[in-house]
Amino acid sequence: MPVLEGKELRIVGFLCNWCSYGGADTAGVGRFAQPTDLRVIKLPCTGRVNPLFVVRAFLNGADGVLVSGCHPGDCHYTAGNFYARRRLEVLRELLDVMGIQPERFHYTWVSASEGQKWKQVVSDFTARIHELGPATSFSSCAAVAVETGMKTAI
Amino acid sequence: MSQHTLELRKLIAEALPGLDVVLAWTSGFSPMTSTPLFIATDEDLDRLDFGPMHVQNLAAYLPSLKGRKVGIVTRGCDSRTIIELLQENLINRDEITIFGISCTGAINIRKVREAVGGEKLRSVETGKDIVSVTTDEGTHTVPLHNVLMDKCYSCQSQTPLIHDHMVTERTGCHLTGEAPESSLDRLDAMEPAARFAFWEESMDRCIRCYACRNACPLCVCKDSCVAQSRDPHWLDQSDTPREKLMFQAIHALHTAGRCTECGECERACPMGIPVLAMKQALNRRIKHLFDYQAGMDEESTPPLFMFRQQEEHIKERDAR
Amino acid sequence: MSTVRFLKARDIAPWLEELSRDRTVLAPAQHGGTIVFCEFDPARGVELSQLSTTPAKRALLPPCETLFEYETTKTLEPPYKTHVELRPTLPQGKAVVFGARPCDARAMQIFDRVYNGEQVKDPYYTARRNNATIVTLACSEQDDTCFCDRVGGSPVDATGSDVLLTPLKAGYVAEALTPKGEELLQSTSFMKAEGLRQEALNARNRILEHVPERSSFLDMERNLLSLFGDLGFWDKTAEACLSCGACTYLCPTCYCFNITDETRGESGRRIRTWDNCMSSQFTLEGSGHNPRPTKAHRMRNRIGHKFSYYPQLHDKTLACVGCGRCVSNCPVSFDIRNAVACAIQQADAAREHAHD
Amino acid sequence: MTSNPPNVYLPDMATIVEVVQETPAIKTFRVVLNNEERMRAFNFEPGQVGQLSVLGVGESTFVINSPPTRKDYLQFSVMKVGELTGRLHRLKAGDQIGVRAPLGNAFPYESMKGKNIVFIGGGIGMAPLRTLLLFMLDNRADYGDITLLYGARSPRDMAYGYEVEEWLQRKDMHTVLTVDNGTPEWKHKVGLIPNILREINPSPENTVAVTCGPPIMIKFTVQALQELGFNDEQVVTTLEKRMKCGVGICGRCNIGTSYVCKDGPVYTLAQLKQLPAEM
Repeated sequence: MPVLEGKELRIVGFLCNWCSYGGADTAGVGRFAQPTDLRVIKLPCTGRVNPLFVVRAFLNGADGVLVSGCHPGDCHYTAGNFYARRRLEVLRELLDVMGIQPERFHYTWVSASEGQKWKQVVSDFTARIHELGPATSFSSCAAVAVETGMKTAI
Repeated sequence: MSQHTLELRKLIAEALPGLDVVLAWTSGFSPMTSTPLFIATDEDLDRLDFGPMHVQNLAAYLPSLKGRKVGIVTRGCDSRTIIELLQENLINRDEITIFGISCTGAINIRKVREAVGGEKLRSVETGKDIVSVTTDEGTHTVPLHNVLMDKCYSCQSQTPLIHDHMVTERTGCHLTGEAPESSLDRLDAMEPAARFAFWEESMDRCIRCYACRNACPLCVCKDSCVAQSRDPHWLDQSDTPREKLMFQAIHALHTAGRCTECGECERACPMGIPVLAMKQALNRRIKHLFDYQAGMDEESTPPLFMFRQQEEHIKERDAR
Repeated sequence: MSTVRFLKARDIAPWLEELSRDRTVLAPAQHGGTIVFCEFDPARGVELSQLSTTPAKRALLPPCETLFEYETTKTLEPPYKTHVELRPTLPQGKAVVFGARPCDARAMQIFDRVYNGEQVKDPYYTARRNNATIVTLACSEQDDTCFCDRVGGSPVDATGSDVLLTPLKAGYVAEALTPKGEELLQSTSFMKAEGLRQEALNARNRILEHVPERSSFLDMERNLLSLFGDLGFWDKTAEACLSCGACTYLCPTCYCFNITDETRGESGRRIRTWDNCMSSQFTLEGSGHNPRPTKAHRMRNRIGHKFSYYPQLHDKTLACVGCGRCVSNCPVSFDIRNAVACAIQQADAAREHAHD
Repeated sequence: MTSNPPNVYLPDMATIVEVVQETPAIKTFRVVLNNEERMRAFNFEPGQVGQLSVLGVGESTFVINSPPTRKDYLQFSVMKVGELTGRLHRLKAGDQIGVRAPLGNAFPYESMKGKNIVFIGGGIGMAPLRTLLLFMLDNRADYGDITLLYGARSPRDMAYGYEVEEWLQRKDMHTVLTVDNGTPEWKHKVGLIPNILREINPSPENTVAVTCGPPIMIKFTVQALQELGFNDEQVVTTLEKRMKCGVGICGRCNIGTSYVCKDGPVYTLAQLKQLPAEM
């Protein structure tokens, strides 16, 4: 798939070191073409994903956030993804009430051998974010205007 | 003074010699306000008062008084906070003496002000089902049901779920019928972009006083809160809606599955920002996903401190 | 003789719009059930019916202000050298503060002694101060939390103002008190009204007649000192305090700030932001040592600063203007008036005891 | 437009010319202002402090511990305790640093002339004393007997080792070293500073004691000095407080009416006793 020339959106991916990062690697080694909007951050485990990482990413201007880890039952640390699943489900509601469309956030499980699945997840999620378009961002507020100094005298 | 209050004073007077301090309420600078009362002597006790205007959740002081023998006057909602604190081992049950009272609803003075169109309040008298409000412009009668604290509409019990002493129970409650529209209802009715804009505008007036945090009985790391930490640097000190909204997200997620919706965060906010709505939304989800409400059972584990291999209510989704 | 003009209530918004063309205009406006001092927005209008929730101080001390921007550049080849460029960002442009109350305006003079003193001049503050014109609205009455009269002010005090507005039927008598004030009153939004000078004075006197006789907090700065060794007193005073910053951030005279660096990549800015002496982090040192470790210490410093330290350093002027915002907005209804009255009483008792 | 006052918040950029690892936790930085004119004109008195900036991290206060009589560079010693000091410790010669100095008051070195001086320094508290000590040694004839009692937790925590050796050799001063925990190689005293001070038993006659160290050490040292007959005017100390603006505005370093950044950091015990107990 070609790069979306100049039209990339900002998608942040939090990937666990043991499964999904490996899966992404497998997809790369297999030369599966994927969209390039995703910026990957490697973490030891989805259990390390503080849901606030996701919130921070959105507030800093991400258009989509993807979390991917080992399949339930396959966690390298036994239970990290079980905790993550609960937290990330709850997170969806917070995003929603904050006015960040929950569809912009997705979590999934991809193992190190699932290069093809990884390609599918990235392609589907990127397509979804492109359908949604850029996320709502902060406009310049009165406070900002005051803070940056009074208007230059004419 | 009500019979109820007299009985409460008598109960406390009997127990006071064995306690370091008893937490209760008294009136603030006007009868429309209340302030926590720390009772150590009989003279302090003479100032105790209780009614629909006495609003603070006194359990917020308990963690900081750990190690002392503390008595606490407790309504149903406050008892949920105490239970949650016990669940998390933040306080010791044997150090606390609970004086239970049955509550008929607490008034949200901000709603009273709204109900009379923002006119300057002179006095507020509570009747059985109504509040009689005198303002600069005249006297208004407002149904009590419309001006209660948000938590009253999701009240689980008028009387505390745990107690050591109990003032004779009262029946009857100011709750009659459906809850009026809440901030969360209003947010639910909005499009996501409007919701985002709502928060941006609200956060624009946030002064970052952290009253929401400091009034929260479950925010127990106040003095080393990430809000002011440089390492990790979760928040920029810039006074922008972005950073201030981020703090609210931090507060909501740090109390997810623990928050009993006592509403102190929102009540304490001097800028009238409906910060409780975020926590209510999370609680709604947690109730649905895990069939759990915080502060109901001393023995249960908060849902985000545990997991099940098969989650009955979690449905995995596709990326598309 | 200073200029006197009349401003019809309905001419306020057009006048502020006119001023907004070449100045920043700050005025109180409704904002989600509170009244906030913010940049004038015709859509929001102006709210003058009650004392604003936030004070006017942000005109001179914004909640967040950039001191300078910095940028680090590194040479890519040996000898590797770093170069740091600093760009100060002094505020420019004129501002008008409309609808400050006498307490707000008086508070600005309290800042002046610190930020524009003989020894130190804060360049950011002085730039804003020199370019700001303060239009103050005299209060028609005191709220139950007001106590300006007990700290040296009054509901109609003109201290620190450039223009004083006195409410009369359907509008305001505007009196210029300084050359900056004179300049503003040249606008065609005002009507000529030299004859209303006396009427405005009468109106203000009627307001003053309603100010109750009550004990003053003036001249207590030395008496209070005797209480500063009694931490037990402060413990009791502060027991319900949540250590939040509602009181300090809403206080028109609280001026403490923090300085932090906020960086993105190789560049960033050094900012100063309002800070709160009631927070334990305020004085916490890198080593973990904290000179004001409990809320009792911090309450002592807060009350001490306003009613003893500042007046000792600055001609007995209290660093409290009695606006009552800290009282009406405190989540636990802490009443600084009671606390100070108790402190004075206790200090007097201690002194008498010492004399016995 | 009126002319702007000088910007008290804007640091001078400076280059670190040398870094000395004093102890495992203390490094000394020798810095030169980039603006040659400003460096030449730089004047200060012993005891004054400066704010060091690492841009992006922040600022913190340190005493200028080189004496005004030696002006090739300005020297600051930094103990690693927090975020900023941690970052400072990672800097090397050639790196850039911001300096706002001099700030605060100085030791009363004029009124100390003709008097005997007892220096009592604990740990990093030796840094401000070093300034005054070197200044006095450079103006040796102006002062009476000079005694130095310098203590640290262990021998390896003793800063300025290269100078301490010289001080021990000097005939015109009396140097006593002590550590809390000795080692077999340690040839000096072992014991807490206040106790060693009692052993030395300096006469309060025409003497000023200058002390600096951690709060707990100061507390007991002051007690010992009082036992030895020193009055409150004869005890001088220099304080450390969390500071931001450095010019008496921002309001966090005050002890009652006194702003440590501007009215301090040097106080006599008599002055401190007039202020609330918020050390």
